[in-house]
Amino acid sequence: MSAADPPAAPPDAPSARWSELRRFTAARVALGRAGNGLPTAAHLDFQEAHARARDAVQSALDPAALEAALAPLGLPVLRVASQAPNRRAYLLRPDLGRRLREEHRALLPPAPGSLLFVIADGLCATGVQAQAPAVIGHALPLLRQAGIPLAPIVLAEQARVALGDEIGGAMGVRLVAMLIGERPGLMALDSLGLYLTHAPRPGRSDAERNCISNIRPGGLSPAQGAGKLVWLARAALGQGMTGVALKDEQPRQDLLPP
Amino acid sequence: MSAADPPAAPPDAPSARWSELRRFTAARVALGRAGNGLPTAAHLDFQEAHARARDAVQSALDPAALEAALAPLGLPVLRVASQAPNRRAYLLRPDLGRRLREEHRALLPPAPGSLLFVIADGLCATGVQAQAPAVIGHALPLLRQAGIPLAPIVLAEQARVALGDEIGGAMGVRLVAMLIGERPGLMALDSLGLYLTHAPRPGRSDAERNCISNIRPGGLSPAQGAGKLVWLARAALGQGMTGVALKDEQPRQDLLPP
Amino acid sequence: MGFAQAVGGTRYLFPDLRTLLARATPLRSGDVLAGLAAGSAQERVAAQRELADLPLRHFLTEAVIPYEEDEVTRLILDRHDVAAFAPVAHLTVGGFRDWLLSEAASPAMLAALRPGLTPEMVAGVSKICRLQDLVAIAAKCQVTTRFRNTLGLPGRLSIRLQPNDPVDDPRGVAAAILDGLLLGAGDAVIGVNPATDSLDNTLRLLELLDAVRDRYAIPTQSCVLAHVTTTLLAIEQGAPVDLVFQSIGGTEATNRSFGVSLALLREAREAALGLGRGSLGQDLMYFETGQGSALSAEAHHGCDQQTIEARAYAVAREFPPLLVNSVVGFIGPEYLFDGKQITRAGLEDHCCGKLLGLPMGVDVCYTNHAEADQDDMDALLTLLGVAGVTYIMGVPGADDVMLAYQSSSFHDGRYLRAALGKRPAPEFAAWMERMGLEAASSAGELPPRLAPSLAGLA
Amino acid sequence: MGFAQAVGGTRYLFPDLRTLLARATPLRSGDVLAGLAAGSAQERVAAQRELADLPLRHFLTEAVIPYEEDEVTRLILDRHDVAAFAPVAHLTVGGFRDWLLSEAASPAMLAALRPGLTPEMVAGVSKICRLQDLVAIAAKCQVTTRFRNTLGLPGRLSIRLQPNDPVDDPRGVAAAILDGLLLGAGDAVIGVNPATDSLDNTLRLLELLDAVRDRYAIPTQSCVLAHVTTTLLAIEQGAPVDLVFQSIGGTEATNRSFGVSLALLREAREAALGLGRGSLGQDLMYFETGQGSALSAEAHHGCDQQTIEARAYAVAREFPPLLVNSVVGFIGPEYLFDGKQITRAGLEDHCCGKLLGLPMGVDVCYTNHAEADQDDMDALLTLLGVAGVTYIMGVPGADDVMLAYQSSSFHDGRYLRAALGKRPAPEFAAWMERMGLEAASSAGELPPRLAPSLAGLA
Ligand code: B12
Ligand code: B12
Repeated sequence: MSAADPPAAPPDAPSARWSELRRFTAARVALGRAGNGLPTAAHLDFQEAHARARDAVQSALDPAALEAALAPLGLPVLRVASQAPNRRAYLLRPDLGRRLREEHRALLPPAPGSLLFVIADGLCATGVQAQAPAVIGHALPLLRQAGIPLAPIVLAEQARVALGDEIGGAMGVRLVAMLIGERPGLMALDSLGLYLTHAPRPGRSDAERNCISNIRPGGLSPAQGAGKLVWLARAALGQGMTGVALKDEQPRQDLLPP
Repeated sequence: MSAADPPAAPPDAPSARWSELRRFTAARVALGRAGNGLPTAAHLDFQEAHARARDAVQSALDPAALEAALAPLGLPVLRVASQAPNRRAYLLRPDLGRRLREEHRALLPPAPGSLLFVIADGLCATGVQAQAPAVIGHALPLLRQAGIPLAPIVLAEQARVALGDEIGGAMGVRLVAMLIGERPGLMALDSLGLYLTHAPRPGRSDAERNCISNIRPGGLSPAQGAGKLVWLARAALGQGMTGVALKDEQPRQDLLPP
Repeated sequence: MGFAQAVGGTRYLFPDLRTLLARATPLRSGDVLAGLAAGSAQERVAAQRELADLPLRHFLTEAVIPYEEDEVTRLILDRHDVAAFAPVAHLTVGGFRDWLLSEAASPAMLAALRPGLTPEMVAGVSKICRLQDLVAIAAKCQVTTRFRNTLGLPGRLSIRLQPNDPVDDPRGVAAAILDGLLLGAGDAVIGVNPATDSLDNTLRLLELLDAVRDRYAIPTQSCVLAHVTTTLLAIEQGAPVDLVFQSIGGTEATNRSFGVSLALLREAREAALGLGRGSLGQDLMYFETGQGSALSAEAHHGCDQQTIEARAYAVAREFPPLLVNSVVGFIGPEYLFDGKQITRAGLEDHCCGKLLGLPMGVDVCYTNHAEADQDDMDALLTLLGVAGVTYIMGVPGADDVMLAYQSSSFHDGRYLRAALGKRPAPEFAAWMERMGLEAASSAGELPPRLAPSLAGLA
Repeated sequence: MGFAQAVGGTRYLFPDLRTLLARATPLRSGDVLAGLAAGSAQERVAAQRELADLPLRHFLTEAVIPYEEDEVTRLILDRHDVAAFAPVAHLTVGGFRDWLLSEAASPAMLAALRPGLTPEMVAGVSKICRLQDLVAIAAKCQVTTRFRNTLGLPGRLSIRLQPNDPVDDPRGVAAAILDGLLLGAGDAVIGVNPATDSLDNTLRLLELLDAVRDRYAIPTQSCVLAHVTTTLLAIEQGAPVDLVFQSIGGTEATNRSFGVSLALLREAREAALGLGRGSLGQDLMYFETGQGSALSAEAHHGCDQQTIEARAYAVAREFPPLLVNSVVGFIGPEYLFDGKQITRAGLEDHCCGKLLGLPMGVDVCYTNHAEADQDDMDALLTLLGVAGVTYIMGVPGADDVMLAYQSSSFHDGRYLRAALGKRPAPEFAAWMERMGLEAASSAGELPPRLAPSLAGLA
């Protein structure tokens, strides 16, 4: 059938309610319309969500709580920060968010050949706090099973993705997995991103990492994220690289929501 | 001739050059056009003027220099300030610019029945600095001649027009003449406004004052401003009021540029 | 009674309607200055939600300024037309917004509704509108007025030619007028702000404007924007007064601080009507308004500045005006801090004025102490054009050398007309054609029929 | 050699062309972050004056990034067409601005000029343009492209339907597609950003989109915005790839950080051309760009972000694209701080892209860490509409639940079309008519021919 043909649908079938679409997605579908505009209720919902998301950008890690949550995993936990002195500087100076505070370098022990987890606030700390321990919790047994040695976990504040390069480089690890707060959306104030980089060192480009995104309720579960991570980590160690050339070829069914 | 008739002008007369218009005004006439837009040269002139005018808003009075300039006039000079602590507060809190700093009230001597000059920075101090002494200098002999008693001159910083009400009220004067920096324009960074208020006291409205505006090079000369002021002051004392009901009926020829 | 609404786990209280309206207003410096703004984005949303649920009828029972204290409140309530209100009487503010955006709200419906709307209703609904809503709703409102030409027709955009001079030098004024005419400005009015408020000076300017208009046979009207009391004196003296100008505000006390009252405005209008100078119509009042003037005069009664501004439109529509103009960025950053606030306020004012039936222009402008620049003005200008603004200002090179602020230029008028395919008022467009202005300006010439000598320039 | 210009009594020095361009750029956070912005408004004006006096020819002799170091520079200079450049070869940058605004610069002249212009020339001239100039110039540039429909015709406004889902759930994607179609979006492309970059996932999404398009017989094209290397693999596997998407930047090193090169893009384009899927034309590349990405990758070579952005358009036009899109507010406040900076950048990008001959869309958007809101978007949206933007994004309720940012909504598309009297691409408009979408959406229904079951929703 060519695109110019009339639709194959039964033209005399009953119309479906627009609102039915809401069953299939959390996106803002079937809002109706007031003329061409958004109906008042939907408009005000949006305004409220925006007010909240703006606040979420200001959220901070609670390192003590994180340490407590990580304790059962049995890995040492270290705490560092980037050179961004505060939230405003963090937002406007990503360069500072990518550099380790001088005095924190000495805190980092060598861990050659291992896989390093860095847990970082990124653009919104709420999701990190909730999901990072769960992701690591699911990943650890699988990684240990695969014989991949593990570095101490590093908690990093006011951090950008590339801060993992400096931390991982300093520790001499083979892989760094950066668990970082993605920017908050109107719908999700708690989304975690995971960036995996082979042989990290300052200067790595984003083409040399892989990404697992949207780990959150309504997105990937921590278990799914951990599964993907382990798959990628094994492939990365096998091929000696991460990045565009390393394709995620994990079987697709894992991606589908349960 | 009705408006629908064709213009009376000789339709076969030669066209005048657009640029001729520049002879008659300092306004930005005869700029030409690039399509519908401003030609580049005129556009950049405008941008430069705007950059300068923005700086002018930050200009401050030089009270010492003013005192020196006023010394020959033989009147005592006092210095006060409004409650606006700095320029930004001044711009955003006109209420503070209208209130005298508590501790400065005591500096003000009673001067019942007299005419008080207040010299204030207003929105741009450059013109005040240059023109206020000249205006007062021209006005004094005429005021003395008219037998109008004079209060000490008050210099006021971070001041709005209505600050004169509180100052004048505290001193018990009959008339306050506020010489204040008008907001800077692209063309004139040095324009002085003069606001005359009878029986000043907090709460006077702008309907109860008279205004002489645009005292500056290219506007009214200090002598012309002073002439108008004295005319209005005499009329105000005669009728016992200032404001919308007191019309400036000084003969018109004074207004024409020489 | 009061209002309450919970958002994000906090319950926000609003003791009365005027507080609710103030808290629901998008952020602007003047409301912060007055201590009336919402304390956070969440409080603002709470107020907007509560406002959206408020029945429109409520505005007829709770006045934001007491009836007894304020003649503007009395005007608003006494003039309210219950029959005209009927089609929306069952709606909440939120439902009213939906209705305004809907196809049901046709230009004809909107016109019929006007006497049923109060300023506070339209201010309320504007507070829960996005910019695009303010544009879309305003674009459906058609308001046509007439004096010597026809203003406000669909597809038209008019321009006030504002030829101010720092000393009211007739030659300076005339030169600016010619500049503007050449570039297509002047169909709304040729209107000078006199630097001096003297009667003599006003008379001289009135004569100049009338002579220029007459000699070039321009189908337009002129105005000297003196205080209304001065204009009244000029009328008494037989001066050629087309339009009566006055700045007005939305409370009795604001108007008092401007030296005016409803009675004075009525008197002035009647005096001017007596001159019978309009050829196509007798809409001859010209009002200027602008958010902030009430607060500046401490005459705002605890109301936010946009609500008060809308109330000024009730004053304006009482005296069928030819032109109304919100001078939105004119006063300064204490009321509208930056380009963003000026833009929002300009579109609110335009939309509210149009809903109430006024021939709204907007002075797209800023002062040098505000955080704004030409880019901000281009944005507001374009938005207003799409919203169908009746007219804008035209100032040589955007720089008013007497009032010390930047407004739209003659060039801006050309840009906007070209970008949106709008034309001047029909009578004026035909005159421009006859005069051959387009070819002349591109050749750098004033055409023979626009000879400067006729305006006293030689 | 260097440049110098005095303003306000100070003499400002600019060591080279790239510094001059950077200092002449209107203020934005990214250039401040890079240490390249002018230190004051006066320095900016000085740079603009100096830039305005610079002959356009100079851009052919001084590269902002050395020819030897950068394949994008080589592309720009090697492809420069001296004959096409001739009509403006004698002009300075300032004179070029005047010419662009003039009647002489007709749509046909502008089209013929494209191969003679370099990105740096258009970036330079845009820096001395006001918003209204950027609107007026862009509105004169006509760029038409074709795959399964015709995009960019005068009076048309197209919309990319962006039905993203946080887990690429086919049902979520399909529901968003139906929502968008019902509201008139999708004529530019139905394009999903995959949450996961796996080949399997990409194949599944490609099949879904193709099936939906086919079953509803929509005269449009689809795209999965995976990395180009993934798309290449998909083509190899025989997947129904209409368009090849890739993010690109204006320097070789930026592209390297994105994992691409000119050779790779060429290879991908040829692979897709081989599929021969376009019915009306074979414009099948889809590029996204956006100020800031080069600096973010430390690949900006001391150039300001807008100049680099314009250079990305040289990359884009090398591979005749169906669509190019500046994701202007997408990255964050470190590059464009607030609504004002986003607005300016969006209009610059649109104008520069159009001058270089690209079918420019703009992602009218912001993130929650930027100082912007829906009002800012409404303003930019409207300005772009007046400027004749080829297409905008359409996201359910303006909220992208996967990319976590706010873009234009399907409703915004309707607003803009209605406000400016624009229509969708002709083939798509006819399809909408046939499907009876207008009546259905106002009744709250999906018409029978848009049955959800056909998209796998039941
Ligand atoms: C800003 C302004 C306004 C604002 C004032 C609000 C505010 N908060 O600022 C608004 C728009 C409300 C306004 C209104 C009017 N204005 Co006015 N305004 C100005 C302007 C552009 C700048 C003033 C300035 O820089 N002041 C300096 C700062 C530091 O003072 P401020 O304390 O911050 O502001 C106070 C004064 O500006 C005062 N004020 C403003 N206008 C007027 C007018 C008169 C007659 C008086 C006595 C006081 C006054 O009100 C402010 C608040 O108290 C001047 C032009 C100029 N180049 O100066 C015209 C100007 C002063 N205004 C003028 C006029 C005529 C009026 C109106 C009478 C117009 C009318 N027909 O209704 C009205 C009513 C004024 C009144 N009685 O209240 C004339 C005065 C002519 C004259 N020589 O008498 C001027 C010179 C402009 C003009 N030529 O048209 N104005
Ligand atoms: C912002 C962003 C970008 C920006 C990054 C620039 C910047 N300075 O921020 C731009 C527009 C340039 C971009 C480009 C691309 N992106 Co992107 N991006 C995002 C986004 C929306 C937010 C990221 C975030 O919040 N990071 C957290 C903060 C704290 O980190 P940061 O250090 O400030 O930012 C760094 C990372 O964001 C990283 N980054 C951004 N995108 C990508 C993509 C990949 C594959 C990698 C490894 C890194 C990476 O670059 C930034 C600078 O170092 C995410 C979606 C999401 N919900 O997270 C998609 C996302 C990460 N990007 C994605 C993709 C596919 C791309 C592209 C490959 C698209 C393409 N076909 O070219 C390109 C190229 C990326 C590269 N190799 O550099 C996918 C990744 C899918 C996956 N699972 O692999 C995501 C999940 C969105 C999507 N589904 O389409 N992106």
